[in-house]
Amino acid sequence: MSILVGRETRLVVHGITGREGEFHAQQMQDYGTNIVAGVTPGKGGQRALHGTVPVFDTVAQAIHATGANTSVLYVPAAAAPDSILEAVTEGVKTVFCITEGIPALDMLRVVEVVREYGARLVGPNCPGATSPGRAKVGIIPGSIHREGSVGVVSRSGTLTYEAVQAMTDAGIGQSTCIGIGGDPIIGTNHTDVLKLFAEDPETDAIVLIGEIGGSAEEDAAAWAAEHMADVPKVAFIAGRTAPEGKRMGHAGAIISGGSGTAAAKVTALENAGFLVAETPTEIPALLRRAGVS
Amino acid sequence: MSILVGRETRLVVHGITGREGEFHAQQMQDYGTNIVAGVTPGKGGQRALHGTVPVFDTVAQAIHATGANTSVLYVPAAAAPDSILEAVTEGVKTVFCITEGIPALDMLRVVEVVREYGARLVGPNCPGATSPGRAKVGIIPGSIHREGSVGVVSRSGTLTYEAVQAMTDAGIGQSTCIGIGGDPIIGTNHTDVLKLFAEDPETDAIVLIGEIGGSAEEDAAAWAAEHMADVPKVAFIAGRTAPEGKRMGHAGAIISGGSGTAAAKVTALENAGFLVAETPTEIPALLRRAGVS
Amino acid sequence: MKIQEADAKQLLRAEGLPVPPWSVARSVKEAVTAAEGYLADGSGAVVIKAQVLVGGRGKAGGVKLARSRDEAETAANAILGMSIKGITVRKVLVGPAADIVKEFYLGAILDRASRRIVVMASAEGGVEIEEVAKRDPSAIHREAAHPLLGLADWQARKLAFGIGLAGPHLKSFVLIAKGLVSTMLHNDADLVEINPLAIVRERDADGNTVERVVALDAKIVLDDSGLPRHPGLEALRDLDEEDPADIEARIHDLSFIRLDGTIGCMVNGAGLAMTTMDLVKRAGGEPANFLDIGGGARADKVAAAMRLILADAKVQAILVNIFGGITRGDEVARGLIEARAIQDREVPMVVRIVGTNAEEAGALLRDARFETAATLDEAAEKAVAAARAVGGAA
Amino acid sequence: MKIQEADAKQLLRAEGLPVPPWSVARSVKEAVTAAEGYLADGSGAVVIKAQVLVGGRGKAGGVKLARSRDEAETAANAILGMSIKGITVRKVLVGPAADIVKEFYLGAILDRASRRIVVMASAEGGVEIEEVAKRDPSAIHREAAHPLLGLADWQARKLAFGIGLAGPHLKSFVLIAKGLVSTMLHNDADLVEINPLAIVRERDADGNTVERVVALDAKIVLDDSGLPRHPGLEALRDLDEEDPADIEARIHDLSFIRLDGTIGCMVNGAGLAMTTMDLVKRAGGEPANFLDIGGGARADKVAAAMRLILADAKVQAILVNIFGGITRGDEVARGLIEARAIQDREVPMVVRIVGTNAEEAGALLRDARFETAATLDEAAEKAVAAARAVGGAA
Repeated sequence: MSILVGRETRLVVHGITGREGEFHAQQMQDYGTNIVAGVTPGKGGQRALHGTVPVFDTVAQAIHATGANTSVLYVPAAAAPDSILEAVTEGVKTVFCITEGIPALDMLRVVEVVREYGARLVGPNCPGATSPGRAKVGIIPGSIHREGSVGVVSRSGTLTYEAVQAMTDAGIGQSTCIGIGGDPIIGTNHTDVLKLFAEDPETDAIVLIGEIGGSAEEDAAAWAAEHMADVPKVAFIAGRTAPEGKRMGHAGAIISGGSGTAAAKVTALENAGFLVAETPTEIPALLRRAGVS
Repeated sequence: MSILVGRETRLVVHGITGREGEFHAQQMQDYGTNIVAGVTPGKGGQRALHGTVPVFDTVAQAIHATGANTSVLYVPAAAAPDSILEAVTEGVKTVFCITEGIPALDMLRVVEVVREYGARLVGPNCPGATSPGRAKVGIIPGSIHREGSVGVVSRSGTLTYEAVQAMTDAGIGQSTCIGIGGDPIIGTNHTDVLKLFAEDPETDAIVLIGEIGGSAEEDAAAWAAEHMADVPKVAFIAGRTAPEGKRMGHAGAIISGGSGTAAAKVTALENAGFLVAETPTEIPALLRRAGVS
Repeated sequence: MKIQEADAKQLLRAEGLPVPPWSVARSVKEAVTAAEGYLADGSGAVVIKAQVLVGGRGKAGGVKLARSRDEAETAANAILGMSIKGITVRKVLVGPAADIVKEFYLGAILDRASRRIVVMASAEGGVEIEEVAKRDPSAIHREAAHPLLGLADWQARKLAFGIGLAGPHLKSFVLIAKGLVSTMLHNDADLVEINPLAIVRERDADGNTVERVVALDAKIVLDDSGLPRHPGLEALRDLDEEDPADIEARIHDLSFIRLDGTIGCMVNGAGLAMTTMDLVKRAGGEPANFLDIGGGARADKVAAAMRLILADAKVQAILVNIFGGITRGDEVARGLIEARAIQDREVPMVVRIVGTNAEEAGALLRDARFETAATLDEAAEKAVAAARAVGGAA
Repeated sequence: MKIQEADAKQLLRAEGLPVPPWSVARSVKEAVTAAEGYLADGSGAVVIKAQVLVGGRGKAGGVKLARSRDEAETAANAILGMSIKGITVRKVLVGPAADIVKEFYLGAILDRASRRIVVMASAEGGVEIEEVAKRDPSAIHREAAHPLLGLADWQARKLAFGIGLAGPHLKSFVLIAKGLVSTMLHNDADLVEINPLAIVRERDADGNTVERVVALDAKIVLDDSGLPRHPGLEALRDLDEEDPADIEARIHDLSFIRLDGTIGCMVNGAGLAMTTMDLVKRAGGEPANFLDIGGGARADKVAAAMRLILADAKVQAILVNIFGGITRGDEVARGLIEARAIQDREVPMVVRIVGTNAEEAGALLRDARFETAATLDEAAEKAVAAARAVGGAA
């Protein structure tokens, strides 16, 4: 098993005929991901990826013809909210939104509807997820992975690659690596992913990568302390030395209730039983110390 | 037991300081309904019904102070959608909206949010519900009832009174009588009420009163055929001789798919095991014939 | 409330939808002037359409093409003043005749069962959509708009692909379909219909032939309950076509529909009113009207209702059936007595009042020598018998 | 993007919210003219406020009252040109001084954790709301607006009752609170704040004293991602206050924040950029900036980033850290080589490129004699050492 993506993934690529979409679809297919369809309104009937993937005008057609169950979006910011809603309304249960630059208020509405339909949205502005040896959905380079049993969840893109590469170099493989995105409003947060890992029989340890700002890491720590007490847990927080107050307005600072600093997050994670790395390269050693073989 | 209203009802009356609200609140209290609070924004701190009921500015205050669990609305049409949303958002699980004249598109939005909160809305433009001997919520005259075990559900107001009076005169009592309202968009339909009656150990038979238009009665008949096969069922449909096409536009006629005539409804009900009365006064006799003692 | 085609088009245009120009003419002279203008602007022909709220004006000869000033005059002469389903045509819409490439149907309605706004599209436009629905239901494509978000782009696209309206017209269609729902939301409409929505050939500024998607006809039904918050829309009510009785009923907040029979009915509650009509019919009579005086009616409202019934010369007997809840029986009785005191003609009346203050009502009615009945069945039978006696005597 | 008070007030007014009049003056003369106008209209005094995007202008002396033309001139003279937190004041807002009865706080923000717009109100207005939050969290009342419906009347009323603003001002408050959220929705704002919202005493047309609720100050932060669909709002960007580096960074779509250290950093990805800064500090250095070149950066973007870093005279060494995913290492290497070819001054540079096309990048960098590093830790140490060498030499 793995979470969110795996051998059972039947992927539909939104925007497969665009430059980004085509490039990454090819990368995903090369990695072994089962891409069953593409969607580009107005280009239904074409075929993409050297004729291997049929393109449809609508998600409904794609699902009907191919049984697609997962969507990944490489569409412009102005079109992405509509594509997400099309996917979930038509019955797709897992949607990855790679697109960046979507207005936060659009996402506010989108996540509400996604919730109504009982679907899962990862992102927006996220690198996607890879279950090494099974499937990758998004833009994470396939080369950094190694099959294994550590679940990785992160707000960042390249920082995740850094951490995962370090693990792979040290011989520690991953069950699934997920980048949840750093936008203000995202569909899936750290805690949501921890819940999935907790249920996954093939995930034996977790790595949580966070950043300053907000309280998502603190919330995840609290959940893990209660529900993953016996699972080896390692974390890394970026931004220990970043100057405060560069983005948050008055009201934002109130809402976050004083939390959001790197120090607060590190303390919360340590109290919850995480070993917290000082650099991404320390992560493999801490995993070993926590009992990962 | 009974459904929707009963001895466990702790009622908050929205608009208790208005003419209608005060009159009917008094009637309900006289019947024995447990009115715990009134809500009129700006009149918090006053007391209503001869000082027996505290009035609050907000539903939150009313719930906090009195444990209210049911709302009934006697507020103007322009204010009713907001009051319904306040009630369900603050945690009221059952809301009766007596108010008439609410625009249908407002109700479209309201029922969506009511559903999100897992609450039940009866109405709008409905007479309410009475569980004889226990509580009455709304405007149904208390005098027409008799305690018993027949559940009554109806789209109409006075037609229901007619039917219930006939039952009472014939010595047949009711578990709960519910008027669901005849507006285009209502919170609870015939089928919803049948489901509640099916679960109620004190309801042994049902009377369904419908009207021409729409397909709610046909849907209820189909549900009852499957789930209430052994329950005595009597129905009455108003409008057998009403001329067609006086309200419905083209598209409406399409949506209803040819159903909606009295003949179609009577056939559907008979096929589902209902005895269908030709006049409201026939209902008691048909109940006896169906096995009600 | 139904509104006229020209008003519906105005609401669509206010929402940004493409609607070709039109003029409304109340006289042949106005119609001819408008036609001359369009013909002078380069239109090869104009279309002249009767403005009535009933359907079937095309079949009735209420829509004509004219290629010249004289043809326009003849057509306007023929249409203005004609009668369509009992309605006298008092105005026509004049506009340039479209060069139609293909017609579609597009409509949005409030669907009770699903509690959604449903948008429907069909490649078979310009014909009665019920016909299409009966003949080939699969020819109608449907999308339910989210109650809080309206119609999404992807839903509009799905409809477009469904009816084969893709390619260069896809974007226009998406804007029109979304605008249809916005029109509904912004005006509290129950129904907004464009039939036909058409691809038409036009000449652009450079004289080149271009195709675009436009609304050639429009139908809007407004939600009466929404009217109070759209004061501007109340002004679109077409009193020309309203029966004076309908206007009177609306003023007094009575729900009234005139029918063909001889037994006038006055009832509180729509369901009970229909039931009363059913029982009149069952007793061998024919109801002259549906009349619901609503809940809590006072004496003056009852008197107004009585005037409405008596204004119908066909009425030979009156059945009053009141189950008092909010409505107080004695108020109704007083209204009846008041009304009879000033009425022009004598019509037998059977009154049944039960429920709230029924005893007081009974006393008042007995004193005023009204004929009463205890049950609804009895009341219906007595009223039918009374009408027969009058009818026989007449 | 933060916008100036006057622009924020304009957006509130466009939404129908009550905002007293104001003028923006860029010179003492303009300020005096505006002040004279308000004083002549019957205001006993005017308020003159520095228009800067940083907080704390009141404490810095950037807000002054004036009761006469001369006082206004003195005040405008004092404020225009003064420096507040490093920003030179180039314009002032002039308006009639309000006769304040009571001040409140009202703000709406986008709350990440609850994924809602949260509206906050407090009876303690006119002061820093963080202070209130720290001292007495219960003094702040909160309501989360429904994401699809906005703030409901009942929620606005609840806030009003919570802060004791009831009675005659209840309706005004409800409209203002709802308008606050509409302002947010219509402009894609992350934050809309009125502090203070005030009950003020005014004279009506008949000279009677009346009270009303008005927005005396306004703060709006716009969502940068929403700007493309509000072309009019982009014009509100105050270039007066922007560092030329910020403008340059925005043009090239770079995320750049200047800091106080000596090690210039160029990284792809915000998380990795912060981590790189952390490791510079851990190695004993101080980062000169945060700079995220984003995903898929091409050579020209890399060159622009390098110019930005070098424009900072404090920079003594540069650390380039790229983990190629979408970004191709060879493109970055080419950009670095291009940038170095035309740069004015020599600064030691340590480059670490891994991931996509890292090998090609390595070859290019070796040929161009760049100092490279294999790991991030190593790169940080080398950069800090290089800066020390330069700093020691200087």
